[in-house]
Amino acid sequence: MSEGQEQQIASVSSPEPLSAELQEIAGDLTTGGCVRAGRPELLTTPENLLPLLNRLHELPEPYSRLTDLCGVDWGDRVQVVYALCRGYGAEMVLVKVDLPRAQAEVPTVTGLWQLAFWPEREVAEMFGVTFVGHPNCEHLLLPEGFVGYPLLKDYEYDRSNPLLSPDPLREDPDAVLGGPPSEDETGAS
Amino acid sequence: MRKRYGDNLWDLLRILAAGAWSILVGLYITGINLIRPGVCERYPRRDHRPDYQPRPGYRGDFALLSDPERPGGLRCIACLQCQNICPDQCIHITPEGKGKDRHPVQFRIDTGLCQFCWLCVEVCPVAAITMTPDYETATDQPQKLIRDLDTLRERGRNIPEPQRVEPVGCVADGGA
Amino acid sequence: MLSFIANWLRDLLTAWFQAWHVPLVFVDILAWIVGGVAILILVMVVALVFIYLERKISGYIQSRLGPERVGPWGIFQTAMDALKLLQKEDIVPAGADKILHTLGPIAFFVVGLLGYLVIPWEEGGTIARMVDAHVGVLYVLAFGSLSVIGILMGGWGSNNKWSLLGALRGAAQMISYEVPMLLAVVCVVLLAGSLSLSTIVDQQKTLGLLSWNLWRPWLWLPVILYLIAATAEVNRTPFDLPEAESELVAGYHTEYSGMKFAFFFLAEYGNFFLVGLIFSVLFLGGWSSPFGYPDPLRIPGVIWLLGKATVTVFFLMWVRWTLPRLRVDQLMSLCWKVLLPVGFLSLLIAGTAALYV
Amino acid sequence: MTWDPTCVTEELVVNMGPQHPSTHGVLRLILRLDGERVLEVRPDIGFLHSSLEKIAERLDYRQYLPYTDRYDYLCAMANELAYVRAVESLLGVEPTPRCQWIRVMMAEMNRIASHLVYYGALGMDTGATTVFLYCFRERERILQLFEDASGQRLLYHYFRIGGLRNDLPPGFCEGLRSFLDEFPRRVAEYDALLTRNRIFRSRTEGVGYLSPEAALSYGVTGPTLRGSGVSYDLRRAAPYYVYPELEFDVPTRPEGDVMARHLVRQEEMLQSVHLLHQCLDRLPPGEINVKVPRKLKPDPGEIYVRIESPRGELGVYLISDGSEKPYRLHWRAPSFHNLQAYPEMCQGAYVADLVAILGSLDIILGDVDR
Repeated sequence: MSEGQEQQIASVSSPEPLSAELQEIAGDLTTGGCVRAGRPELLTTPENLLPLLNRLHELPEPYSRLTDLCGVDWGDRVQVVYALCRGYGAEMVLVKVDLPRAQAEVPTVTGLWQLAFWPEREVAEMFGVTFVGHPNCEHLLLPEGFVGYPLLKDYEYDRSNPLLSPDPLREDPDAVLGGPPSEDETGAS
Repeated sequence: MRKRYGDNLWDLLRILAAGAWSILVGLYITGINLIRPGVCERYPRRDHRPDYQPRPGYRGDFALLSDPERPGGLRCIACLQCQNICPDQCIHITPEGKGKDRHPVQFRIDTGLCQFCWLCVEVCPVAAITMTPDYETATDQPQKLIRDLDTLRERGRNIPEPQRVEPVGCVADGGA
Repeated sequence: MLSFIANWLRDLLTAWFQAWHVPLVFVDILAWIVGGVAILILVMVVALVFIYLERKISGYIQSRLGPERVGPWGIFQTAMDALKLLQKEDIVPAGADKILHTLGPIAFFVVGLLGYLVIPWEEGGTIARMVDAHVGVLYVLAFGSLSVIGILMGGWGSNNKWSLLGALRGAAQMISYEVPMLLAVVCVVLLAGSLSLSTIVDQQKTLGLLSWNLWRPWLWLPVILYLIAATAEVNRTPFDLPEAESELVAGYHTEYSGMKFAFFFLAEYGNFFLVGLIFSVLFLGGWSSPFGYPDPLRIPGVIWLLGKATVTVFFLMWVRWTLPRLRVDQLMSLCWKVLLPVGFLSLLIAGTAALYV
Repeated sequence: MTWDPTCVTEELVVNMGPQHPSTHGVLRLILRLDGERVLEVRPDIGFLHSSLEKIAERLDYRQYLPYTDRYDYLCAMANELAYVRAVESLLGVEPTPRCQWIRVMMAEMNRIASHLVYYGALGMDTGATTVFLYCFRERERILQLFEDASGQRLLYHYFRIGGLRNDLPPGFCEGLRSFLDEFPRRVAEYDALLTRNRIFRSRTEGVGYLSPEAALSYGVTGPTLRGSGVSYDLRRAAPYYVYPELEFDVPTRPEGDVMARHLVRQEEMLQSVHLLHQCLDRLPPGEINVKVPRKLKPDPGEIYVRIESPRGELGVYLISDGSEKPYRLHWRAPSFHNLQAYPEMCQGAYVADLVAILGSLDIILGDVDR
């Protein structure tokens, strides 16, 4: 049985060591790596990211297809996760780049895959990561002029932000509705 | 890539004939459907069809089931489990009393926020809250979307048996 | 029947006017006004009825019910919609050319009405009789093609890019499809030897159903040609590009609301019915009864004409709710590369037939 | 054609959307037009952004489940499936066999329902309004079955972590079987009415070409990718639940145009019928739920789960920090990535083609914006 079903049931919290193949080709470019639930994960640094991706691309059976790109906020650092697939198959490796919160910069991968354009913009606006070399890194999902990075853990919902119009009914129903509803006002049965 | 029409006469005639035929087939199908009885039915507005019932199990407006033996006349023990599990925080309960006498003095559900996910019904340990098949809840005033204790009690009075589905996995015992 | 009423009215008026020493020219003026108002009312009623029918038929074709809330079977639905449109605010977009924006629907509506003047409602029952006797066909075609001006005015005057696109599409389409339509009509004219619609009907009345132009094999191509070109002329699916709602929002009438929109809408259905009327006149024997001449059933000719036009309109509605829409380049290549050669071919066939049959 | 140098044409910049009849939601396309020709398309998204990923961090695992319905509202079962599978994998829970079969069944029914909406909407986009209603007529029968099972017609909340809301109601299998018996005939009807129609064919053939290389580079998945000739289906490539035991084809077309994607979806509906017949025949009896703790606290860890939703590869990247709430949840939304390839497909298109190509992508804006 192939990669998808199998070992997900096996504990996802107890990683196993990397396979020899990946260890060999990626060892010097990674700062860590493991196999979790049958899926290899490689941890790398921003400088080593592009060389690592290129090396994965040059394997006999290359991890040549980027399928997903997302960010994770770990409090002290921001992580960008690249999910790569092997050929037309579903075998997948996760490449993770740790970035310091203060200076979150990572080279763009838009030169390698067209897919990266939008997800990188999304990660940039949601996590405050700068993708060096991205041709057009303006807001994608959020409105222009939006301040703050909403998917960071310490993001505070800014009530004064006019771009975030809160639902007044939800904020303070009594003020909108004028006190608790009376008998005849509540829904008819 | 685009097809060019009229490149050669024979092709053109063939395309025209096939095209005309496909159009006739289409006309035949719509014609058949014109004669076939329609499948739509009139929207069952309450004032038109008061006896209409949606399909069994439909999750509609809320009700609190009554129990004349208990204080407040309700089964509800105001344990606040529904209030806690509600993903939209649209349930607000003001409990009163201790132990066996605990009951809600106010029970407000803002159906405008509610997404009718059934979690509150599932989590209720005494099967006090339920959803009726009442589907006509649209209104033009937001305050009419808020159900309070009396409305919910009144609705529950007409329900003889709690409308409940079989127990589900996520309310099984065990764990923390 | 119509001419009987008209003559009776005319005699009555003449008698009164003579009694009161009013110049008799006013009788003619009055008659024109009455005729115009009658046509206006007819178009209004026809539009309301056909909008209702269209909704109902599309409903049944699509397994739906169609309108059914207002009145029994929803028959007052369109009337209520018209009332609603009357009440609505008339919005003129900022930056619009107010004059053109207002004139557009009016021009479209008026031009749509004019075609009705030469329709032979029954034997000798044409309002603009003198026009019809000489150039009825030409008149209808000429005014039919004028409606593009209303569309252009509305689309340009709205100051909206979608409207502009729609209007330009409309102009291109209506001018192009004018040509094959003309060729189709000329075939009939060739055979009838007259430009008068009444004469064309007279020629088809003798044997009732059997003498219809529709049954003449050398006119089959013009029949198809006319139906296609006329559908394009009135901008209905598969040729509804000027208002293609999935592409251009609502095309040239995107920015219209209220009464002006109602004018566009009414005129569209007025034009649509006019197509049905002309088709019945050209190919289905117009006011003549399908059972021979004079009508053994003694049903007034106007009823036959309206009935035949309704059947035509029903067919076009059926087509509308079946077919997808063409793309603009395909529309043009269909017109110039297919319909135009076919039109010349049918002209050749009809001419030969006129000579030898 | 001779070109008159004195004739100056002006490029037209048009906003298509966010309120436009055929952008399938609130998508804004900034078009640069030269007459009817499209010079450039720039999609502007985010109008339906609902912070689904942030909401997950504020709710516990169970509470978040109804929200998954809301994000790609045409295939809520597929979203629930992906999420439930991710959480169950984190917890180390395996659903019972019957539950797995029912989940697959529901996902396939939802695939048919979703493709029917696509089918009708493409007809609508090209101007054939009737087929839309016919598709909805058939979809209605699936929705009724869903309503019987889950109590709702669109946003089901039928799957639960560890099982299902309830077992299949009485009469469900019979109803489904009668639907399945009739449905292929209906598909043949749509085929004759729309797909074989000459006008529709000329509107879709050769329009919106996407090469397999570009498709892979853009991360396009699902029927859109298979319409470009790449046979990649997660039900085959990384089968989950009972798919390895089921027999089905992965339809592909090499043309890469709107018609190819259309035919792939049409064929996929029939394949789903085939799958559902097998599910009905082999549905095992037994329990549907496994016991899971009342408070869900998975061990710290992470999981990336992918399933084949009607729109393509739907991924859930779920990180647990050991608390009751997900630490991070990321959706790999198929429509999001598919839409990115849209400008590429629109090169040299007409305005009318834009709509057809967008229809053939089958995007759901809730899925694009999340």
